[in-house]
Amino acid sequence: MNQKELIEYIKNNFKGIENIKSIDEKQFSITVQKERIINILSFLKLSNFKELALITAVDWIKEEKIEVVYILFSYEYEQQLIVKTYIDRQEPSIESIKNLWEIATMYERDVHEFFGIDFIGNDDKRPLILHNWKDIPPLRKDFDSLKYSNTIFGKFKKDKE
Amino acid sequence: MELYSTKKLKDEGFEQILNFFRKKSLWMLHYCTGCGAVELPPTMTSRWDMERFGMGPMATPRQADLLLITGYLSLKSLKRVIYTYEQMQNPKWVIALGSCPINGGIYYDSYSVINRLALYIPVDLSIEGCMPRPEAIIEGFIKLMKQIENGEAVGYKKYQENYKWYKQNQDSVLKREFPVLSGEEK
Amino acid sequence: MIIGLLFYGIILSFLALFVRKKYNFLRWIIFSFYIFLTLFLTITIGKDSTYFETFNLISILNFDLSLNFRITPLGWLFTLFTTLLLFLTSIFSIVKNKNEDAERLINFFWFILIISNTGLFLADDLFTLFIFWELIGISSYFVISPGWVSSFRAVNYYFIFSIICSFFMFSGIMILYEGTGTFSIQKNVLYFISLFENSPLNAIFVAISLIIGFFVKSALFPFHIWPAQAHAKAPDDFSSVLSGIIIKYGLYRTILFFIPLFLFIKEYPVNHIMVNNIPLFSHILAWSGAITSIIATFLAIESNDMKKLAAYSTVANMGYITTALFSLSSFGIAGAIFHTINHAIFKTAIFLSIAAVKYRTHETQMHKLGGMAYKMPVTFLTFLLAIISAAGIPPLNGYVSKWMIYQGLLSSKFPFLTLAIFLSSTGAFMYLFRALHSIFLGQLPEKFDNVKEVPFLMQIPMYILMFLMVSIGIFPQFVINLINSVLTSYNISNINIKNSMIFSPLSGIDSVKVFLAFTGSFILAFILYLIGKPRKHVQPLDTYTAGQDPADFNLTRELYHFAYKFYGPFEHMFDSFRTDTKEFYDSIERKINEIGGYFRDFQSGSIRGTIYTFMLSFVLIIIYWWLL
Amino acid sequence: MMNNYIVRFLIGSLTSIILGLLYMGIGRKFIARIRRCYAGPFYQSFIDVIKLFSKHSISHHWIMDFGIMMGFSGIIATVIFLPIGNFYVFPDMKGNLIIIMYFMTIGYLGMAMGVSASGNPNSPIGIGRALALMIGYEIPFALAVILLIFANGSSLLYNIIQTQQGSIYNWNLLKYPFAFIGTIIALQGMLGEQPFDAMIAPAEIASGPMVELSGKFLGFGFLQHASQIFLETGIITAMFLGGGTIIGFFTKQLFLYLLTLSIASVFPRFRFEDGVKFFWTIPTSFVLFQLILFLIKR
Amino acid sequence: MSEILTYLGKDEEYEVYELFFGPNHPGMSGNFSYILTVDGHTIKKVSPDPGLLHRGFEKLVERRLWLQNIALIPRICVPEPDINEMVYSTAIEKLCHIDVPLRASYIRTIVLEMARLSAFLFGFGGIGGTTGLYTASYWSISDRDYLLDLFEWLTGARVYHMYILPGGVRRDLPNGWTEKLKETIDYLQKRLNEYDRLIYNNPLVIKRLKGLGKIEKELAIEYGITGPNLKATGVKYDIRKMVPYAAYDKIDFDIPSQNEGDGLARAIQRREEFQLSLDIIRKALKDIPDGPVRANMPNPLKFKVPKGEVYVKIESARGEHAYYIVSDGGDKPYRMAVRGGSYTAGLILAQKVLVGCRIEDVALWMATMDICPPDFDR
Repeated sequence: MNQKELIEYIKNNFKGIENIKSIDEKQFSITVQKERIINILSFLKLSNFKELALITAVDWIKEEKIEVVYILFSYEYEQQLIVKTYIDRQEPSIESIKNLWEIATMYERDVHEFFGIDFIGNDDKRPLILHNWKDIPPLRKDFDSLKYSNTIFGKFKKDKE
Repeated sequence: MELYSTKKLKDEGFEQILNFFRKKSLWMLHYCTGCGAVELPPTMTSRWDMERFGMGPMATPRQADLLLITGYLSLKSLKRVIYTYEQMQNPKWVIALGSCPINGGIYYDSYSVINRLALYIPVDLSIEGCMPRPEAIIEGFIKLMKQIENGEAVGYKKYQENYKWYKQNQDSVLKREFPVLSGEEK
Repeated sequence: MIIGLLFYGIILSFLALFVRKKYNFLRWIIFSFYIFLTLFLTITIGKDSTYFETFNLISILNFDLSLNFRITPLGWLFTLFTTLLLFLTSIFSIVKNKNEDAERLINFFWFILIISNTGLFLADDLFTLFIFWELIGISSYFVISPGWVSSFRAVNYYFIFSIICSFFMFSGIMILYEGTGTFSIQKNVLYFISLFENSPLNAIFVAISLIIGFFVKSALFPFHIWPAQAHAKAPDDFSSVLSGIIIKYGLYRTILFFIPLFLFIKEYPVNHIMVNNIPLFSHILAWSGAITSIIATFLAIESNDMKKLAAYSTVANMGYITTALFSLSSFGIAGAIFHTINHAIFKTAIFLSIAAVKYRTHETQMHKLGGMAYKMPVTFLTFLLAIISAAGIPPLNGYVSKWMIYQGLLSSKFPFLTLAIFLSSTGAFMYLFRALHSIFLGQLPEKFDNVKEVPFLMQIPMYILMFLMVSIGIFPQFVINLINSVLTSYNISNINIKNSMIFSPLSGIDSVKVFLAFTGSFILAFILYLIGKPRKHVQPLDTYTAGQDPADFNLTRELYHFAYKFYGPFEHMFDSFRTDTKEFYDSIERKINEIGGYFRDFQSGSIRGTIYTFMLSFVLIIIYWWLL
Repeated sequence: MMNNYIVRFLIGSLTSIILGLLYMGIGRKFIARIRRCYAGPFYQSFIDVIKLFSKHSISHHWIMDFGIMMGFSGIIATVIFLPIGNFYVFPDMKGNLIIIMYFMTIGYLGMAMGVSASGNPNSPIGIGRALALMIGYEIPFALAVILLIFANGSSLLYNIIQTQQGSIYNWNLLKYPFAFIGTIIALQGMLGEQPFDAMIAPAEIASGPMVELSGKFLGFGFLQHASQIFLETGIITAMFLGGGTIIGFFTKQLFLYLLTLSIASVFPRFRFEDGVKFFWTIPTSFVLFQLILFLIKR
Repeated sequence: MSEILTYLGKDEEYEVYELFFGPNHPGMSGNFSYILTVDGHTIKKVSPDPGLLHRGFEKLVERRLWLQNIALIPRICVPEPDINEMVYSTAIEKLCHIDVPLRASYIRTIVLEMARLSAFLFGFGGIGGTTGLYTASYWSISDRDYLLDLFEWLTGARVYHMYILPGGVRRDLPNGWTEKLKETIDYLQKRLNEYDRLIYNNPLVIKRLKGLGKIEKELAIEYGITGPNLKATGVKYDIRKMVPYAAYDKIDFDIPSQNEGDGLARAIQRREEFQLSLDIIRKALKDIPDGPVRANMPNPLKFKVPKGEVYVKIESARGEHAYYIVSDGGDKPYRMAVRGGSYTAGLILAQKVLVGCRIEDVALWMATMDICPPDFDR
C-alpha cells in the first residue's frame, strides 16, 4: 500500500478522525479526539504500525491546549505516522497506552515529568530526569528557563575567591 | 552567610617532597560527567598517551587523586560529583574541562545545568574550550603538576577550610524546598 | 581408677538429674568439673604407663564378661584431646544452656556420653569397646533430638546409620571372638591378621563388617550426608562434640584394627594384590577418603547454612585423614593422627563460634547474617584462626598436619591422591572464606545493631582454643612426640623431629621459623602502615556506590551485603552431576522411609520404635551368630 | 644468629618488593608498546607506591587494616621461602614448594578479609571470583608440582634447581615441555592477567577487591601485587627454567612476566566459571599428559 | 509492566543485594546509572536512573533562532554529533522546501559516514574496554583520530563540527582532503583485518558475546529497537535505504544483516556496517559531482520557517535518530522533541533483557547495544 491507499484505508476503517494530512511521501499525520486515542492506536497497531517511535507533547499556550503526539512507524508500508490529539491545558490528562506498548510506560513518565500531563492508568510518576523539581514542568511554554537559571545558579555573581 | 576564608594554604616542608611524587602519579577518576569526556579516550590512548606522565584512569573515587569535570554538570550530576568528591582522599584535585563549568557556556540559560562549578567544589584548574582538545587537556595536566610541585594546588584544603560556605552553596541548589520562580525566596 | 571415675560419673549424672531446672547451669558446672577431673587423671596417669584395670561384670563358668581398661599410647592421646575439648565445650555450655529449656534427661544422656568417651578410648577388649560404643550411639541420639520434631528427621538419618554400623560391628566382633575365645583387642587383632592368611573369605567378611562401621561413623562416601543433617539440627554446642569428637570414634577403631593389618600385609605382601606398594584394600580406602573429601568440599561450597557448611567441612577433613591414614607411610599415619587432633581443635573452635553467633542472633542462614565481627570480635578471631588452621595455612596448627599428609602421600608416590587433597584443600579455602565473609564481614544488618559479644565465660574456651591452635602451630613437637610414641607402639618408624624442625624424606620444615617469617613480614607491614598517612574511620554505608547517594535509594545495610549464592556460577558447573546424586539419595531416603514405615507399624511411638528396632536387630545378630 | 636472620629477611623481602615493582614498570612499558604507545618511565611503579603512602586513606573497621596488612605480610612471608637466585633466607628450608603453595593463600585470605570488611559487595564478588579461579589454576599447577617432586624426590626448590644445572638441556622446560605449557597458563591465572582477570574486572565490578582501598591500603595492594609477580614468576623459574644465579634468575623472571603480559594483551577475559572450566580441561590435560608419560617411563 | 515482570517477593529480600552500576563506573559508557538488584551473580531487577546529562535541549532550542541552534544541537549526541546537524537541517529543508545542491548532498553523505565510522571505532573500543581486551580500545581510539583529523581539516573542529547547515554544508572540501580521506579509508580497511584478528575471530570474545542479551525480532520491533541492533535480529531495515536522505538514494549499497540477535550478532553487524561505510565513502568519493555546496539562504537573523510539523529520522550508528520539529511560523523552533537512537534500548529494553543476565554482562551488553546516555537524557 502506498500512502494514498493507506490514508484511504484508515479513513474507511476508522470513524472519528478529525484530520488526516500528508506531510511528505513517507509521512502523514492523523488528528483524533482525545477519547478516541486508544481506539485509533490499537487499530493502527493491528494495521501493522508496530513500532512506537516516540510519545511527546506540544504546549500550545495561546490555544490553551496541549497537543499529545504519538509517532508510529510501519515496517510493512514504510510509513511514518504522526497521531495527534489535543487536551486541555489546565488539567491535562489522557488515557495511558501502556497496555498497548510496554515502552509507553517510560515515554509517558518522561512526558509527565516535562509537561505535567497525567496519563490515566500509568501510575509510575516518579521523577525520571530532573532533580528535586518543584516548579512548573519545564517544557511548558510559560516556564522561563533563563530566569530560572539566573535565579538559582546566578545568585553568586561576585567572585568570592 | 559564612565568609569565604582566604587563609594561606600552601604546602610546605616535607609535603613538598611528597608533592614531587604526587605530581608524577596523578590518577584520575574514570567518570564521564559530560561531553568533554569524549576527548579523554584519545588523551588516554595511543595517540596522546597520557600514561607518559604517570596518569591513568582509576575505577573508584577511593583510588583516585584527580576528579575531572568533563564539561557541563547537570544538577543531578552535581550531587553525584559532590558525593564522589567527598569520597576521594586527600590530597585530591579537581580539573574542570570546557567552558561550561566556568560560566555555563552554551548552556547558560538551561534550567538543569549549573553555571559556575567553583561555587560548589573547589576547582584547581579550568581548561577552557568547547571542548578542549587533547593537547589542551595535557597542557592543563602539566600545569596542574607544576602547581602541585609548587604546593599551590590546595583546593582540597580550601574545601575543608570553607566547608560551611561550600555546603551552603550546594544546599541552595540541591535541597531547595520551594519552587524557584514563583516560590518564596529564602 | 578408671572404673572409679566411671562410677563416680554415673553417680554424678544421676545427681544431675535431680538438679532443678532453675539451676540448669549447676548441672553444667558439675559436668565441667567431672571432665576436668578426667583430664587431670589422664594427664597424671601418663601415656607410657602400662596401667591396666578390670571390673568383672558376670562370670558364668568359664565365660568372663568384664570391663577391661588399658592405657595404650593411641587411646591415651585420643582421651587427652577429646576430654580437653569436651571440657572446653562444657564450659561454653554453662552459659549457653542457662536459659535453654532442655530436658533433664538430655543432660543426663550428654553426661553418659562424656563418661563413655573415656571408656571407649581406654577400653582394652572388644566387649568394653562395644558397650561404650553403643552407649555413645544411643546417648548422642537423644542429645541430637531433644524432643522437637524439626530435628527428628535429621536424627533418624544418624540413628539408622548408627544401627547399620552397630549391626556390622557386632557381627564382626562375634566372628573374631569365635576364633580367639577372648575379647582382648590385641589378641583379636593378631587373629584378624592371621585370618587373612588362613581363611581370606571369612577375613574379608570381618574386614567389611568392621570397616562399614567406620564408613558410616566417619561419614565417608557414600555415607557423607548424615553429618550435614545431624550437625545442622543438633544443639549448637553439641554440634562441636559431634563434629570434633564423635566422628572420630570410627577412626579410632579403624586405626586399632586395620593399621596393624595393613602394615603386616605391606611388610609381607605374599598372596596379596598390591597397588603402589600398599594393599589394594588400603588403596581403595584411601581413594574413598579422597572422593569423600572432594564431594564434601563441593557440598560445603554450596551450602548456605553455616552449620551444614561446617559439617561438610568435617566430612572433607575425615576424607583427608582417611586418605593419609591408608597411604600407610609413617608420615601419612602420623599426619592422619595429628590432623585428627588438629581437626578436633579447629572444628570445635568453628562450631563454638558459630554457636556463639547463633546464641546472639538465632540465625544459621549465612546470608541473613553479616558484619558480626564488628560486634563480636573475640568470636570473630576464634573463627578466623580456626579457618586459617582449617585451610592449612601457616603458621597455625592445621598446616603442620596437612604438610605431613602431603609428605606422606608424595613420599609414597600417590600423584592423584595428592591432587585430590590439593583440590579439596583449595576448596576448603573457598567455603571457609565464604563463611567468614557472610557471617562476620560485609555489612551488618540493621536488625543486629544491638548484638553484643558473648559472656566472658563463653569466651574462655575460645581463648583456650586460640591458644592451642597457635601454640601447636608453632611448637608441633609436643604433639608429634606423643604421636611418635603411638607410632612406636605400632612398630612404625618415627617422625624425625629435632626441636621444631620436622624432617621428611622430601624436605623439612621448621615451624618456628615459619612463624618467625610471618611475624617478621607482619612487622614489616606494620612499619609500612605506620609510615603511611593516617587513616580515617568511615561509616559502613559510606562506600563506593558508583557516585549514587545511598540515601536516595533507601539503601539499607542489609541490601548491600553480598552473601547469597556466593559461588553461584561455579556451583552451576556441577548441575548435572548434582541432580544425579540427588536422585540417588532421594531413592535411598525413600527406601529408608519405607523400611522405617514397617517398624512404625510395629510400634507406634517413633523414638521407642527405633529402639525396639535396634533390639530386634540385636536379636537377629545373635541368631545369625548361632547359625554361623 | 638472630641478626643474621633479620638481615637475610630484609634482603629477601626488599628484593622481592623492589624487583616486583621494577617488573611492573617494565611490564607497563612493554604492554604499552603492544598498544602502540610509550607509557611512563620504568620506575613509575615506585612513584605510584610512594604517592599512595603519602595519601590519606579510609578504613571501615580495624579488620580492614589488619586484613590488608596480613595479606601483604602473607606474600612477603612466602617470598622468604623462595630461592632468590642462589640466595636462601632460611638455609635449612631451601624453597619448600608445599609451604610456598600454602603460604601464598594467607596473602589471599588477608586481602580478602580486609576488603570484605569494607562492606562493599563489589569486593566479595571479586574475591569469590578470585577464589573460584584459584581452585581452577591450582589443579594444573599442583600437578606440575607433584610431577617435579616425583622426578626429583624432593619438594625443595633447591634440589629441583640443582638437577637442572649444567646445560640448558637439563632444564625441566625441555624435559617436561607439556607441563611447562600447562604451568604457564596457570601462571596467567595466578597473576590475574587476562583472560583470567575476572576478579578485578573494572568494567564489571569496578576493580573488585580494590574498590574501597585508598591511600596506603592501595599501596599495600600494589606492593603485594609486586611481590606476587616476583614470587610466582620466581617459582616457575625455579621449577622449569633452571633457576640460576642472581642476574640469570631475574632475567628469566622478567621474561616469564613479559610472556604473561603479551598473552594478556590479546585476550579478553573469561567469565570466571568458564575460566575454571578452561583450567580444568586444557592446561590440566597438558600437565596430566606429561605426568602420565613420566609415570609410564618410570 | 516491566515493574511487574521483575517484581521481587517479600521472602526474597534477604537473598538479593543492590549494586550500583554507574554513574562513575568504569563499565558505564557516559554518565548514566543502572541500579541492579542482584541475586548472587544473576540480575533480578534493573532500574535505570537517567537524567545525569540532562541539559534541557528541547527548551533551549525554543529560545534560540533557527540557525543559532546549529551550534547547540550537535551536543545532544557526543560520539557522533553530525547526525544532529543532519536531522535538524533536513527538517528545516523539508519545512521550507529547500533543495540541497547535489554536491552538498554527497559531502553530507561522506561526513555522515565518517561520523559513523568514528562511532563504530568507539564501539570496537567499547567491546575491548568492557571485556578487558584493552589493546583493542587503544588501537581503535587512536585509529579514530585519523578521522577526527580529517574532520578538523574540513570543519575546524575535532568533535563538534557544525558543518551541515540548512541548505547544504558550510564550506567546500579543501584541496587534497579527498586524497587524504581515500588514504585513511584504505588504512582503515587494512586495519579492519587486524580488528578481525583481535576481536571478531578471538575465541574468547566470541565466547563472551554468544547468546548475550538475545533479542527476538518481534520484541525488537515492539520495543522500538532500531539500527544495527534491529538488523542483528534479522529485520533488514535501514533508513538510508528505505527513506533515503542526503545522497544515499544515488549510491548503490546492500544492507548487511544477521539473524541471531545476540551480542555476537550485534558486534558482527557493527563490523559489517563499518565495512559498508567504508564502501559508501569510496563510492561517494567516486561519484561526487562539482557544483555549489549551499543553496541560497535568507539572512539567518530573519530566517523564518513556515508553520508545520515534521518528524525526521536518519540512521545513526545506534539506530533511528529523529527529531520531531514543530514550527509556528516564527523565527525560533516552537517545539523540538528528540528521539535518540538508544532511548528504548537503554531505558526500557534493559529492564527486560538484563534480568537473568550476569553482572559481567551489563557493561558488555551496553557496549554491544551501543547505548549512549545523552540520547535519552537530552
